[in-house]
Amino acid sequence: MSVVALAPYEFEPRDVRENFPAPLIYIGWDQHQLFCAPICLPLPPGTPFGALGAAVLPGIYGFHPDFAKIDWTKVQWFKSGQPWTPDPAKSLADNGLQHKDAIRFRTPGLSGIQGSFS
Amino acid sequence: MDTRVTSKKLGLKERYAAMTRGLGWETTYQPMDKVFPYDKYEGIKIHDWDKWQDPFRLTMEAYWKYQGEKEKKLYAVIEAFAQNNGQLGVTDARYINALKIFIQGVTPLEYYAHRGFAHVGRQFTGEGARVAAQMQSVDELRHYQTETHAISHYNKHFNGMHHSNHWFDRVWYLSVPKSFFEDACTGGPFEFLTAVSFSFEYVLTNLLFVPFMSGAANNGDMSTVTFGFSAQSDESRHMTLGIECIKFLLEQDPDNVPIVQRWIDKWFWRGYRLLSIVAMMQDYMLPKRVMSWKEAWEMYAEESGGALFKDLARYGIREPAGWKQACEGKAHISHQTWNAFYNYNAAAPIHTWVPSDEELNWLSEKYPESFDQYYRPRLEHFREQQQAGNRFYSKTLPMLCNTCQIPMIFTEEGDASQICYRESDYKAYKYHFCSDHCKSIFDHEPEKYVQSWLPVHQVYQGNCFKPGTDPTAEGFDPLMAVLDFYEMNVGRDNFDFEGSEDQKNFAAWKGDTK
Amino acid sequence: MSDVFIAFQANEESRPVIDAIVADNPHAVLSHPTGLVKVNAPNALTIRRETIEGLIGRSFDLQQIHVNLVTISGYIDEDDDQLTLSWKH
Amino acid sequence: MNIDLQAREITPLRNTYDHVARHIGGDKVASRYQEATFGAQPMVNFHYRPTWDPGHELFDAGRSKIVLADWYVLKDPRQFYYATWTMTRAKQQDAMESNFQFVEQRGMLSMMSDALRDKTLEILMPLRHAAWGANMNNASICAYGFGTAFTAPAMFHAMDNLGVAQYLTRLGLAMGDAQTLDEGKQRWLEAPAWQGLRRLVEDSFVVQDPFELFVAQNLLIDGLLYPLVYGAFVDDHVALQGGTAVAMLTNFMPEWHDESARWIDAVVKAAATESEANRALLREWSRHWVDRAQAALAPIARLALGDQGEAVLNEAREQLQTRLDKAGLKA
Repeated sequence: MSVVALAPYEFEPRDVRENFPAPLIYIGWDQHQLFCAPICLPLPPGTPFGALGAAVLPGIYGFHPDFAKIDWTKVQWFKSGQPWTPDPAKSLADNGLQHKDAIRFRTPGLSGIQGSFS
Repeated sequence: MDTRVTSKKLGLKERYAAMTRGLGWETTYQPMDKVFPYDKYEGIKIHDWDKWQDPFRLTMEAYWKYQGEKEKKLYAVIEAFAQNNGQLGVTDARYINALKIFIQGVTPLEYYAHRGFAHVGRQFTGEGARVAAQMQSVDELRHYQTETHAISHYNKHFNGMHHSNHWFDRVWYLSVPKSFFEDACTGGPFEFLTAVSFSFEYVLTNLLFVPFMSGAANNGDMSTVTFGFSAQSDESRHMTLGIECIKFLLEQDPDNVPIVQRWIDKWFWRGYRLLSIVAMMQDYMLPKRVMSWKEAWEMYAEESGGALFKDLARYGIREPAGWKQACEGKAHISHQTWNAFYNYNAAAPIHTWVPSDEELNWLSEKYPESFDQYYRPRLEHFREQQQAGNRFYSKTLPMLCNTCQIPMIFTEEGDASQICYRESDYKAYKYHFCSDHCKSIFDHEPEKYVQSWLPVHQVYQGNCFKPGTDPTAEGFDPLMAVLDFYEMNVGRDNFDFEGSEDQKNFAAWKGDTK
Repeated sequence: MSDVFIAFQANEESRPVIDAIVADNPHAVLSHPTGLVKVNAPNALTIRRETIEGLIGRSFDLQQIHVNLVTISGYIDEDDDQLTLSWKH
Repeated sequence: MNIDLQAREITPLRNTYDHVARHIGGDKVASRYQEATFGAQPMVNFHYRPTWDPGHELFDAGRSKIVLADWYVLKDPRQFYYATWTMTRAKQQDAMESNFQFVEQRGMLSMMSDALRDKTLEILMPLRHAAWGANMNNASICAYGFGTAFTAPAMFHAMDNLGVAQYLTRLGLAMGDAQTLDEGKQRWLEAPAWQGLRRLVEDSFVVQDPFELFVAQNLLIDGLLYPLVYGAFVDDHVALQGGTAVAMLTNFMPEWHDESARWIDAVVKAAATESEANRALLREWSRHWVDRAQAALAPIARLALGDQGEAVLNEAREQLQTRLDKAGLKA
């Protein structure tokens, strides 16, 4: 479908890749809604995927008592809602991640504060 | 002289017709399409503007008279309130945060409505519709101004209100109401009317005003009660315009029905999302509670909305596409929204807190199906951590819905354990949404929503720092730079209520030294 | 059948209007949410000028109700003598 | 109850909103007009372009050729905000209501001669439509103008114009009936004497620049029309021939015109003061629209005042020129 307008109506999207220093990646931790929403981060495409769990996410999710219990080898990843198996040694780009991709992860056995999914 | 028989006094309807639609004419020196260029392109077909039913036939004489009376009463209360330091009469300084939400997020919408109705009040070809819209335009200006005046006294004594209009154009959560109303104002005149007069004023406005006003009444805030009820008396005129315009559009041509249905679907959902913040205010910010959001939703949306859509069925209009999801959400959205503000309170010029035990119990009682299972444990955990000196503030920006612009806090229908993610591909990029309905709004008009000024993305683009800021400088703190751009007083406008200046001042004024 | 409703600020000026509604609409149900008087009625409800005038002993312009009106639901039909709220179907 | 006065010594943290303070030279106690007006309009970070005007932002100073660093210099000397506006008008309406009662109870309108009555209706009834045109134009100025200081009074003015059209309607109904209004409309649409004015009004409907429209409608068209019609025709001509009642029933109009002229002149003056470019533009617009207005009103002046018409209109133009001079637009 298309917008109905009185005159030509086409604008450059405000969030094209070139407008950012690095591609945006969205990351969510399922069943841990103590963090109200997934997060948004500009991440250099060369960042190794494994650095997420090791370096990026601890500062973000470390507040949660479940975070320290995560076994990163058992984590289930989803990309655009589909199960997905990234290679931790490869970069974000080599794992196929592009500007504005959304990924989320599940941590089996961990279901939030008193099992509340928070 | 006696040849002039005094003519029969005209009735209200005829008199009003002479006072309004009798004034217009078909232009001939300039083509009508050039004089009224904007009310055709949306595809709405109008065959006979004379079928427009004027809602409440107020002439300017009567308008001035009754509105003047209302204003006299209202300003007497506002003045007395200020003279007597009425702010001391509120239940608790936490209550003031409801007013902060109001002046930051609602008052600017009155302003947009004012300008939007001036626009359609100029552009509709039908004179009756123009006059109704113009009257609403000037009413909405009234609301902007009376709210600004009534809250002015609070602004002198509490934080979080002093730069409300500046924040409205910049601060992350205020892009939700801002984008809502700009979406309506940038649509065509008929969409604007369907969005604002019908979907918002008629279907949802009771959910905005009644919770705020009864909340104010229960929490000792006479000033707000008075401006609220006074504004609401105009609102009933506006609601009448809303329902008359829908009826008019639907009766003019069957081809209008699917267009109007799509607008109702869109604007019901956008309005519902906008009201998340009211839901949160109602369940969390009122020290003395009136009714829960869920109860208000049942009373004002489910009951009267149900009656309305049953009635409109004869035109082939069904209830809005998101109706069922909205009704399901009544058990969740206030808790989910409060959590967003609790998380991001470092970047929001209001205060949040963990409710007291008594308040938590009230929420458990009002939300037996959701609160204990999903929401109470994390609030108690937050409290525990806070007491241990570890108050949680999220410092990483959230992912936003590209349509409603709310952080992606909402869960799947029927599964409150799972955040709802939806996405669309449009040209080279992905766009993300909090729900099926926000996605379908985008899919219908992608050219519009690729323009969304998403605050999170704008920060990352470097557009939310003051000129001269150097993000490469050593020790650069992006959050502080953004708060500087917002012109927030860090430590006074934001952070937890516990320990805030508002809390201390209020206690001192009340002579409460504990 | 659905309810229509109308609500006024609970104050002295609204009193005769409410009393007139109650007198003219035996099926109307009153409630008192904070600060308000709300009148619900199945399907339709009428406010009559004459009844109000009988109660206050002077003339009354129906448009005066605007000063204290808070909210309504239903379609409006209004002339100099009466104001009716109704659902048509 | 024991009131501890000590505890009630409360010092405010601030005097007004920051978006008001920056327009009044810092954090001072602000007037109601200032709080109601300054900084009210959203200014930046607009999300979507209007589908009805993709070439502009929703609020866009670029819709006018007038350039101002700060559109809030266009202050209203009357300091109208909604409450003062509506209470002022309510008071005027009270007076008008008394006038209507006075005139109607004494049957004053039926004491007028048929000729005078006919002449009065011939001139005043078509003007319902001119006032309605002014209403549309002021709604435009409010919708597409920039900055609340400029746009809010324009909406009040639009409603005032509607009030004028409705007072004229009420006058027509008091002097005649629904047909009286129809005859007036017929003249507006067809009578040769009125076509110049109708053309002028219709041409103003398609003016895109809100400031040009403001100058054309409020300063120049109405600046000539009101003195001619309500001053020369009603007050000096009709009233003196036994039509005092007509002057009473249109009393609002000249009073309102004088009051609102202060606002209009102040706005023009402030814009002209900002730059020579603005001043030149305003001069050009003034010249263009005043010539057209005078030409359009000439046949109506003749119709209303006969041979004196031309002289009276010239005099009105001279008075208007004095206003323009004071506003800094000396030719």
